[in-house]
Amino acid sequence: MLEHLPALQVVVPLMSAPLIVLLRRPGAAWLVSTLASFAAFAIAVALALRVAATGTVSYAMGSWPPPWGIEYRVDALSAFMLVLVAGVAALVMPYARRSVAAEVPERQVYLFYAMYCLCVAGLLGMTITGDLFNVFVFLEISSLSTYVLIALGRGRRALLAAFQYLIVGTIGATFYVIGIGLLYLVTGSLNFVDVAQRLSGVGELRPVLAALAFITVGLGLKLALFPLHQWLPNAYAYAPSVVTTFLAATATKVSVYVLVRFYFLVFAPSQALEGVPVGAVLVALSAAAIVAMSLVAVFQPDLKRMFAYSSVAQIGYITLGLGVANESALTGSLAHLVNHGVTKCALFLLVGGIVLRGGDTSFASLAGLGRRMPWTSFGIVIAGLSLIGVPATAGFTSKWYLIAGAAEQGSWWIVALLVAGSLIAVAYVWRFVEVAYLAPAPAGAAVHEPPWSMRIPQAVAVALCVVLGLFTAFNVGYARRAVDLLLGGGQ
Amino acid sequence: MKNDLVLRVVAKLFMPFMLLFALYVQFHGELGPGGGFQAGVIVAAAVILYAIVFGLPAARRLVPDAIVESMMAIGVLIYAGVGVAGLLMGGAYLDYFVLDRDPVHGQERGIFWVEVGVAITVSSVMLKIFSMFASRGHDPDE
Amino acid sequence: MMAVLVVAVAVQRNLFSVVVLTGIYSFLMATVMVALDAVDVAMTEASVGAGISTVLLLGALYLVRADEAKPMHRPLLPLLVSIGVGVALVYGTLGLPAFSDPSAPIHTHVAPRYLNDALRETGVPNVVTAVLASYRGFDTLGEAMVVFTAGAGVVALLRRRRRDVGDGK
Amino acid sequence: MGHYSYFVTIFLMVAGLYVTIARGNLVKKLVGLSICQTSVYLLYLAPGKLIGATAPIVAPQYATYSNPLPHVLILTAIVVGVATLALGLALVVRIREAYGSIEEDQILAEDGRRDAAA
Repeated sequence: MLEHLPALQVVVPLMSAPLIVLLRRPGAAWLVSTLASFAAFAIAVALALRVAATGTVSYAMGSWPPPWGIEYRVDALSAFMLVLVAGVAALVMPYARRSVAAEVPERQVYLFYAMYCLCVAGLLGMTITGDLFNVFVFLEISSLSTYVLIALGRGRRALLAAFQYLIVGTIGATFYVIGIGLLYLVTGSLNFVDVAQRLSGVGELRPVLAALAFITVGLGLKLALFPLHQWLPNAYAYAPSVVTTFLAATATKVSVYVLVRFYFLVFAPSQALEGVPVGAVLVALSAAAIVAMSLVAVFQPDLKRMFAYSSVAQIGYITLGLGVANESALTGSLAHLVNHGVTKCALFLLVGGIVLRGGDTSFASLAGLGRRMPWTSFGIVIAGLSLIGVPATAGFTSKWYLIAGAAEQGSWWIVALLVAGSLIAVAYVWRFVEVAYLAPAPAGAAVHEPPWSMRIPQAVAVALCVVLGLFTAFNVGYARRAVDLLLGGGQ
Repeated sequence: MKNDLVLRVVAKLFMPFMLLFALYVQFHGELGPGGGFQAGVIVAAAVILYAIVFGLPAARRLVPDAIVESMMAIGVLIYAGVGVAGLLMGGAYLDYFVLDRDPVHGQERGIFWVEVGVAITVSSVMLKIFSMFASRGHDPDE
Repeated sequence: MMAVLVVAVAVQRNLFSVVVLTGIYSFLMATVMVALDAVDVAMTEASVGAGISTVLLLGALYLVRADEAKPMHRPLLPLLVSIGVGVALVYGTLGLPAFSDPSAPIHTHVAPRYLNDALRETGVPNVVTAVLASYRGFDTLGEAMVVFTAGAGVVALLRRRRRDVGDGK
Repeated sequence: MGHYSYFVTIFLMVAGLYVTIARGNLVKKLVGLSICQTSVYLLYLAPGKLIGATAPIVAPQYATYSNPLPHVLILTAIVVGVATLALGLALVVRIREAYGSIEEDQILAEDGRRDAAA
């Protein structure tokens, strides 16, 4: 059975969704999706170990050899992402039980878990597949389930946020289809590896360039690349806490990952990009994202919205490293995928606890939170330090590599910009500290923390923010190996 | 429309032919155009026609809501189950070669069941979506 | 003909007409698909695009009962974006092989195996069915899942909650 | 014929995209979106056609067939399109019930008023 792990990675969460709809009971739904996400995590870890030991694993669906059939391909890069996605999915589940019960109407709970499983399966499928069109199919599974998950949030603004995301997401997916259509027309193939090989023999570069543009914009819409990010703050702010956590930690990251694969494993080896200033454009957009979105975050009246804007800024750090594209910067980018994923996971888990107890996350209602929810506030501060990039936290390591990468290239303005971004992050994290610890608590407020089932996942996520900062071997080591793969052209 | 005799008779007459045509499309899909998806849509269209002429409650008596919802899940489970069967019989996921001693026959068998799964899911989902929209307007559902 | 229809859809503000025009558009599209030898796709487009989509749009229109308001601002930016996308596509497609060029990569790579061997390998003469259900069967599983997601999602969005029923309509 | 088929496709697609992003009416946006998606189908299907070929259903009397792979991909895309449309319409219905309007401008204005009041 071990050689079938690549298929099971996606099939297990995929099949649990219809199972949940058959069962229809909230408790059973929670149990099935918890088991599925922990199984997916175990499979992801097993796959990562196997890739580390024996190299890239290729799996032919239906025994049809690629490029005729659909290939599943686990290499150092995708194994890394699988562990992140499945790990966050599993971490969130014990927490979800209470949080979802509080935020989603009871009759909808089992459908919520079904959608959650589909979303997890969609993201895992996008990560593991080696087929261009299969990426689109799983992109749509994850997107459609995401729209529903967002719309299940409280209040009518969640509906509008979901609708706007639906429009933007569908345009993004359509652009992606146009992009791979153009690639298909010039290569005749849909398999990542095969397309990359055949592209080097293509004489006519105009369709390839257009494909690059459409794929970049399409995925840019999904990963909230500045200035294509407008859907994100509302979606994150009004979605149920569990959904915000999961999306912030994984969904945008998977789109970044797909873009990385296109840039470094499809376009770069074919030399189709020689002389096209993709890197420079990415760097410019990322720089704008970091400064502008961090500043916007400072002035948000609501904690959840503030972290949403901060996400757009942090995605800027990741794409910045892709634009600089030397070894250190890429290592920083990939490490930041995980580090920021973990940090935002911790933050939104903690914010979800506040929603459960207080229901409101506007700064006005958070006064004196340090006394009412001491652990939660303490956790937000620790994760906030990681967001800033203070030494000995996860955020520090990846930013360090990004700065090193920029310095190697002699782009001192990028170094200055990265530091400036962190300083602005200090400002917005300080706003929370000010409100939670320095403002007086309303009279008669007692200590009221969320239940243990939620505090343990919160504690694990916060601890990871520190552990990944102290022991960098795991995260950076893995990122390194993935970078070798990328710069070596997939060999 | 519920009281229009012509419509009612025509609709009653049409139903069996539409369902028959759906079956034809379903099983002829290997030889000519058609397949599970198209057949599923035709089945759904037949029931939707019934619902429009005789009213939604009548259609609900014909095919109860809970069954439709379960069918959505059962269809995809059949499809994914064919894949698991491939796994259990020693092949890759969705490997139809191993479903029979003769590989080509195994392929035919796999394709047949996969198309059945698609038809069930598509017809029940289309029906469900229609009835969700239709019931939102007037009667409080369930 | 289709271009005229699309312009009509863009200009028309009565949403009912828009839906009917879209249905006609889908039927025309299905006709074009038959001309392009894509009979399976044409059948699906006719039943889904012209059939189910129209029913759904009409059902939704019945529920929302509204016409389109006059646009409040000048849509200059969207116009520029759309034209930019169009120019990018024209630029890209100019480098593609001409219509019906048998030496184009899509006719010489991957597809020939389907056409030559599908009958022998799967026993199914309709190559589209063979590719759909077998060679790329996993895509189709994903497709069935997308349909399932939409069905379950619509239920999640539109099923009345108990207290809504209590409100009585 | 040359590239004529591509240009028709592009015109349809751009028109759909324009309707989607320029119009404030939510139903109209969805219609534009589906036109945009439908035209992309042609981008795949038209190049798959060979003049003189038949539909890809193997029979002894024919020798050349049009390319079946785009057909398969587009079948999937059509299904995805209708799934998106259904979800989008369900959201529109809910939005209409919650806000009493399906014009984006009015809805945003109402949210703005609510914020100002709070």
